[in-house]
Amino acid sequence: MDLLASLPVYPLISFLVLICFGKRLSWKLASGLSVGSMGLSAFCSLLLVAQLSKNEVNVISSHLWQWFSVGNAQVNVSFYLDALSAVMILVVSGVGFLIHLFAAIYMKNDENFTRFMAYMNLFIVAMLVLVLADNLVLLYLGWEGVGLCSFLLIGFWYQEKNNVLAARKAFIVTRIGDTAMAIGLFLLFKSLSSLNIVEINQLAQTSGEFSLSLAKNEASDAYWAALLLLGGAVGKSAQLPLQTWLPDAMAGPTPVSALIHAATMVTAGVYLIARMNGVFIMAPEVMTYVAWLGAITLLLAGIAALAQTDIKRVLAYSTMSQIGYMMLALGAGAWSAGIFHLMTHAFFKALLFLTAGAVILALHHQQNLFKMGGLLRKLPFESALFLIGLSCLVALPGTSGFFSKEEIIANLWSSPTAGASLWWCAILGALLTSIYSCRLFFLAFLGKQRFPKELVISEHLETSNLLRGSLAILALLSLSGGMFSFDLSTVFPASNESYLSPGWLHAVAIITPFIGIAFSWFYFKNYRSNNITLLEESQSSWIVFCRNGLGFDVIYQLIFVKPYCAIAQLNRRDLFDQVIMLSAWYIGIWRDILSASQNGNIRWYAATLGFSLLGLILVVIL
Amino acid sequence: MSISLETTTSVIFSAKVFIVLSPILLLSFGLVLSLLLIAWRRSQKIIALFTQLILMTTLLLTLHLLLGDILIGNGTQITPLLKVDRFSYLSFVLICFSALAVVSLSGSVLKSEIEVHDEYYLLILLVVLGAGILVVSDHFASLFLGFELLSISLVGLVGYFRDHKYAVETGFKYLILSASASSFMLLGIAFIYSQTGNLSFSVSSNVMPWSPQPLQIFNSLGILLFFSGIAFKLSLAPFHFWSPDVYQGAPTPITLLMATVSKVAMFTALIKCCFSQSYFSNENFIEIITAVALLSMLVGNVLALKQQNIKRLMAYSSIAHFGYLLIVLTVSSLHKIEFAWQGALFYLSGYLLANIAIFTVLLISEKDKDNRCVNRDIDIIDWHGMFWKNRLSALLVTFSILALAGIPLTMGFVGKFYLLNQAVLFKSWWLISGLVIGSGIGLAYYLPLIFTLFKDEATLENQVAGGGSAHLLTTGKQLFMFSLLISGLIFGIFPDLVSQFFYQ
Amino acid sequence: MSLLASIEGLFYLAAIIAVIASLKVVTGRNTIHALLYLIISLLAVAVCFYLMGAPFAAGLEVIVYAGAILVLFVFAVMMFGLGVDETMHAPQSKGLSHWIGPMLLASLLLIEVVFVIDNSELKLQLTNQVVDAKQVGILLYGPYLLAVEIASFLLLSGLVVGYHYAKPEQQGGRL
Amino acid sequence: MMLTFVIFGLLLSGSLAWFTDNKTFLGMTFHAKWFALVSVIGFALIFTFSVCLSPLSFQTLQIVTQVSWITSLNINYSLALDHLSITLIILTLFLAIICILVSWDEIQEKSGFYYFNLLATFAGIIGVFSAVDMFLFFFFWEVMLLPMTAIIAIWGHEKRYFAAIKFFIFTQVSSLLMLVAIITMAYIHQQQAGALSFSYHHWLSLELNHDITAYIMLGFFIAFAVKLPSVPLHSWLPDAHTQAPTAGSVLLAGVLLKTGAYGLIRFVIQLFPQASDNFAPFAAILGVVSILYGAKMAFAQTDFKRLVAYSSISHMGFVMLALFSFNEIAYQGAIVTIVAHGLSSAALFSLAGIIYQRIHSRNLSDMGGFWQSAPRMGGFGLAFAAAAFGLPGLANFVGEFLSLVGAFQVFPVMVILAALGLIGSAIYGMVLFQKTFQGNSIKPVQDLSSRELLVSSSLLMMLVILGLFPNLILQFFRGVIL
Amino acid sequence: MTDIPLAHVLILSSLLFTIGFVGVLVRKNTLFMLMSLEVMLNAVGVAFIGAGSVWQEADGQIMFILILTLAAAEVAVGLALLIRMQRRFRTLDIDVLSKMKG
Repeated sequence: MDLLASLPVYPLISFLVLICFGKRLSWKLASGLSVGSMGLSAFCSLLLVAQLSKNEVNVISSHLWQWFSVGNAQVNVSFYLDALSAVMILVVSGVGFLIHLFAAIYMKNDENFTRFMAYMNLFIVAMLVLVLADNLVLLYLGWEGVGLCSFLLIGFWYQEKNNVLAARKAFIVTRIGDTAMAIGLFLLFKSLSSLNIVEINQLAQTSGEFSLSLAKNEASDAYWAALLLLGGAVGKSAQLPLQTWLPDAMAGPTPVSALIHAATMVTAGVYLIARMNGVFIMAPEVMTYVAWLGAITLLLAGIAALAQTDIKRVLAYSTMSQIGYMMLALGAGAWSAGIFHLMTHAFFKALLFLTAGAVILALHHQQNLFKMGGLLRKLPFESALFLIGLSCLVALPGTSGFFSKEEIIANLWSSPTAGASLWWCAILGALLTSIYSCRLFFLAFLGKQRFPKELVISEHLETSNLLRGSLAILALLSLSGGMFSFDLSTVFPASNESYLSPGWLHAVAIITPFIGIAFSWFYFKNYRSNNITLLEESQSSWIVFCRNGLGFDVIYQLIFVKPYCAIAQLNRRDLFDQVIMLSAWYIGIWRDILSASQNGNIRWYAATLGFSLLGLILVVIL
Repeated sequence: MSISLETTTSVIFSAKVFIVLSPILLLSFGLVLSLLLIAWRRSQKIIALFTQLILMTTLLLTLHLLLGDILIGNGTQITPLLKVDRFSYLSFVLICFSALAVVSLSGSVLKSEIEVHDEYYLLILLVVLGAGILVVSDHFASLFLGFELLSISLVGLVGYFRDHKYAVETGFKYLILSASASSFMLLGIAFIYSQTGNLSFSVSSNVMPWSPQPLQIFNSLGILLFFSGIAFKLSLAPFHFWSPDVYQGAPTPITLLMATVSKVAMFTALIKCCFSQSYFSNENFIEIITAVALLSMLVGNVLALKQQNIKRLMAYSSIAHFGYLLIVLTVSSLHKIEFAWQGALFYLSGYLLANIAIFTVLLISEKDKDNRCVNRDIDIIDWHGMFWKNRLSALLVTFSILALAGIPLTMGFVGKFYLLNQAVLFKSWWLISGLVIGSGIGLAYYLPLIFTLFKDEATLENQVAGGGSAHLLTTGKQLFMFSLLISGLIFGIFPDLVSQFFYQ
Repeated sequence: MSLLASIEGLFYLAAIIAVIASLKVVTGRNTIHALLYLIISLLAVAVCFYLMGAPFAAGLEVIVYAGAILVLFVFAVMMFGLGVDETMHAPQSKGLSHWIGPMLLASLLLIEVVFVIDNSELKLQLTNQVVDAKQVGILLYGPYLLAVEIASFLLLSGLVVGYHYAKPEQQGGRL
Repeated sequence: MMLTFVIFGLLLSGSLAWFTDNKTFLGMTFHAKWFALVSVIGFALIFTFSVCLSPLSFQTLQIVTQVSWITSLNINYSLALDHLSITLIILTLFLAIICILVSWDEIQEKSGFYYFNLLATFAGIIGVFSAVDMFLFFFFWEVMLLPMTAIIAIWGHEKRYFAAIKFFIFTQVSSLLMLVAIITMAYIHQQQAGALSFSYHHWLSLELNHDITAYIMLGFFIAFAVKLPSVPLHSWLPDAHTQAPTAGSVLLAGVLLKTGAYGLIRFVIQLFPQASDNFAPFAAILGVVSILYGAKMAFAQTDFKRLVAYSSISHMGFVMLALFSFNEIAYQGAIVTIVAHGLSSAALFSLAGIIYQRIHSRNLSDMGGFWQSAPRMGGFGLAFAAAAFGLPGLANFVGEFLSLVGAFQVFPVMVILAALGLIGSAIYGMVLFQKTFQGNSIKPVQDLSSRELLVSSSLLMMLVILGLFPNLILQFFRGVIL
Repeated sequence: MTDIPLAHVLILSSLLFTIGFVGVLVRKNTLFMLMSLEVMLNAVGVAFIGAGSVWQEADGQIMFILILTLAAAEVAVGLALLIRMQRRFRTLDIDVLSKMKG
């Protein structure tokens, strides 16, 4: 059993054990098992990456068994590791491990602890399958698997109605994207008659009729395939127009938000596009769409983040906008930059979420920013970590976020599929990012303390140390993440890294965050002032509009959900059934008429003799 | 004229004729004997036994003739009036069998009354005689005589229990309606005769020099009137109105008699007439047949829906069944007649078995607690949950109803299969669709009846000896029912056993 | 010719009488009158028979039909004193309202039949050769022998049924 | 010969179970359920082994029994097997065991007669899957109907009589159309080959170029479309499924619907390639409509079983679409879908039965939060719902994926429409699962008993195994030319 | 050769027949119904005799004789029933005999 194949197996085993004997295990055993298995797979992935970088082989693959075969194309259960998936497994298993560690303590007192850990393990399994899959069907398996896990984890506290609804929403919205992706798969198979990722990427380049459009003003298969795949990506990683599920997904426990809705799953869409770069390159228009989608999401999410009151929702929107950056990068053809940002973002966003979780835990599950304040003094350690995270988020020079974001922005200006306008969008996004980050920080950590109760200082020392330890590692990663260098040139085509762009761009890009900070330092004065005891979030309709995610939910409710339910209600008792029953009713009427004619009167009966003769003679005559 | 004269001299006194005709002769002889018997001593037991004896011997004699080779070939003409062939005797076997069943079932009904019932058995014998004449008749005169013999005796039987509340009504309904129907038929015969100049079937009608085209409109008017008389007897829609009332009013065995003997006889006569005159080549006639058949299928089934009284239900369902059966009249050519006969006979025998079975159970359930037969209306509710009390009779009923509905494992299915074959051969898609729709509607009342048998006895009230509890059954009766069940099953699964006998 | 003409004249005359008489039968109130009218129409029909060259049938018509069968009616009427039709005085049967429907139906039927009859180029004429009793007898006791037997059974059954219905209850089984 | 033995053995043991129920012979009391269980398992083993050991390769249709039955019409009692029928028969026998286990405690009164009907139904279904004389086929087709109707009508729920009658009339009328078609084929054979024949193999050699062929094909098609069922002929199904007892629903959804699919494959498509090819677009449209309409109606329901019933309409739509795209991939997909849906819907219905035994209601609004008190049940519920909406890794996914991929080669647009069904299925799956097991718990229910655990886990195991190793089935259906 | 066309005879018979039929339809009195039946049968007889004399055969007359026997039997039965009715219902109104329906 080779190393690569064993990667998802450890979490799987732990999942099975937990789900079967969950009730009987003590906390120590359960957490030990799940975290241990994660550690094991993280270790294995490190080894694998080491192999990959050490010797010259740039691909490791392992074939388990043939799943099924579509026509002549084999669909195997087999894994494939190259630089790209190496980055991903590092992120998944590494960050995953840390978050498991955190979660083991964070969820310790929950009655369904084992079930929680089991889901987390299952998620990791699905995620690893997703990134390691060597064909699109297997990838789809992982894809749906992570969707299911996110559904389960969002609805983990299933007693509350809202969580249930949020979970349903998340699943169904992403499912829409998945369906688009499935259709894309059909199309790819039809035109390339293969489902293996590597083959597809090659065939897409070579086979002529794939890229060139059949007729004038008719799009090519490549165009449609790329578009459909983009649909899948958009659904998973919460980009326009399918972004609405992410903020609600914050209903889940905080580690879940950290792991699934910040670090790993939501970036699967980015991974998919990067994976299928061969197809996307054949469809430049779609690349442009990707870029634009990213940019718009980036801006809208930033604006929405400005108006949030729930700390986790702020982070959710920022996640959305950061993924917007990645999309932008991919659209611009800056593949490696996008992936790089994916990694760094995973680090610091996980850090942010976990820290926020710690804060929330300390505040008796108080998530409202306006009920916080002044935590800097109460929880210095957490606040420091949070600050680090934020600085990465706003890309202060030296932090990991800085490197990745700069690389993205640098590539935009001169990219054939992006261009200057998108560059400006990115800059504007950076500005927004810094502003909402400052607002968040001021509200939560500066200013006067606005919560009534006393904080809980986490009781057991060793557990709290563990918790803090995991946070610290994450902080370290997110600070130093920029130093990691990997070349994805084996995976991606040489992107046009031609810096013909004017020199002042860099300066602007670096300056932008500071402008934002400075602006908010003055604009949010009373958020940080120490003498205002309570702040009321302004209820101006504009703010509320932004807070509710710029009204997308309302529109979708109006356009899709309401009509569907309406039709369903309207036709609950099956139209066709009604029609068929109508005929039965009709026969019933005839039955009544005829049985009325059986009135027992002899003379009438004799008359009917005459009538029937009359009729039959007419039949004869005519 | 000339034909008839030479038949007088040559055929009428030959020994072959006596042998061939022996069943009918035996029957009539037995009739006279039983008259003498009555004159000698009036005892119900004796007369009943004697009647059964006569019927049995007639049955055996007919079977013997059938198995012998005397009936091979296309029939022996006995005077212009009668013509005996295999098929007519086959249906005569069916008639005798069902008459036997009727007689053996009647005992319990008659026991309840005080007087001695000689007329009853006499009349049954007369009915059978009329039926016998009908099936061998080859001439309008004999047909009409048989018809009337049948009707008049039945008039006597349907109102037999004179003090029963329905007796007079039933009798009058049957008398007046059948009399007017038969006068219609006679008028038709008269028209035909005035046109073709002969009253015999087997002289084919298109050899006559007088009428240029074989069947012109006036002649088909005659045929129509004639057919309407028979249709009345077969209670085909739209001549069906009398049948539910008379079925309901008549004593149950007599209802069975009407449902089986008279219908089989009339239908046989109809087939013989049509085939020998080759009416099926007349598109007018085919139109009429199709119209009547469709009407009967639909009307019969629709009327039976939601019908509570079981006798009426049976009446309606029999209307539908003879509608189906009319399909055999639409034969494409003369050499398909064999097949048509086979289908008709098979269907009839399946129908016969089912009816006998159902009416047997009906009779049982008419009995009240102390096993006296009160001649009362049986509604479906009285059969509520029969299965859990009296498994045998419930199974019998279920099976027979399935047979009527034409579900496999039963003869009814095979019969329907024959009919469909016929219809497909003739490409009469109208009839086929009528059959399909009709049996679709039919299920809507057959199934509830079956389900009633299976309902829980828990929800049972107002149920007078609901469907005759088992302990009331004599072993003989049980044996009879069991044999009915088994024979139905066997013939349903191995129809060859019957159809081989039809072919030979 | 004149003789023949007169034969036809007689025929049509008798026919008209028969029709009118039977109309009176159907519409009459008094039972006895109706019966007498019936007898008249039967006699008229007998005349027609004679003119159509069937003297034997005519004779039977007079003897059996008018002489025997209708006498049965008269007996019945006398036994129960059914002088006038009491049902005619039933409230809902006042006036001719309940005649209209049946008349309409019947007349339609008649029209259809007549239409058919003279639309179907019926060239046949009656002949004036007489089919006398001898021929009838030969035929009746030749080929139709069995018919006679069956007819006897028919009469028997009529007898039995009539007896069964008409016998009084009290004297149970005894004849 | 062995097949005949199995069929009639089932019938015989059924009647034995009926007569010996709760009777005591030589000290031991017989119980119909034990009798039925043992005999069914026995026959399943016998069948499996005899197929495995038989020298014939069932790549093509192999006649295993032929006896002359009705000589006057040249009708034979002839059974044949190929991989398709073997697969379906094994599925039937497996589900037969499930059915008996499911109705273990549910059926208390009249159990003897119940098990007789159950086994008779199995016998009929196996006959349908193996008969190659069309008269015989029709015979079994009807025979399987009777006990099924009895099961619905006697042991069903509140509106059982109506449901049973509806079910019976739909099937009967449509199958009469089929009978007419069969007879017409027989006479066409008489015209061409001289002799009347109802044999499937003889019919394959007919050349059908008359215009009437289309109508004959329709006669078959309608009968099978009713059984499948396909919109708009589906409306018997929700009632029947809802009113039937648990085992009845399992049987209906698991196997009875499959006879329709089987008929489409074996008769409509293979007997009338030309006609059905012309008809394919309409059939595909029907399939798509069934998929979408079924999904939508399922979402609208408040009755657990009714919801599942409509979902199976939707799934069978995939089969229809796949079959009529005449494509090997799609054909394989259809096969897998047939088996997978047999398992998953059976699982969901047994779950419904389990819940009904607990709370005596099928209404979703009476359910909720069962996970609290019955986590095992919840887990299985989730798994089965996931199977219903085609989660990869479970059998249904393979089937639907293959069907759609295959059909996409032929009808791209319709497949895109059909793919919307995936969303619809996700919606109703979610509704089903969440309304039952999530939300705040109304009343605690007792968790799965060991027997129920056995049933559910065996079904789930089959689903997972077929989901990960579909080649176990697919290997038999390679290179089928349609 | 008289020239009474057969058509006229037939028309006469159908005329009589119709009259009888009307009688059956409209008269509530059982006795009158029976008489109307007689009229109908008689009409049929006319038709037969006419046909017979066209073909110069005795068959027509024989049929007429048979009809005569039928009429006799019918009348016997009918009057017997009428007696029963009179005894039982004390009326001859046929409409009282409509208990069975549906």
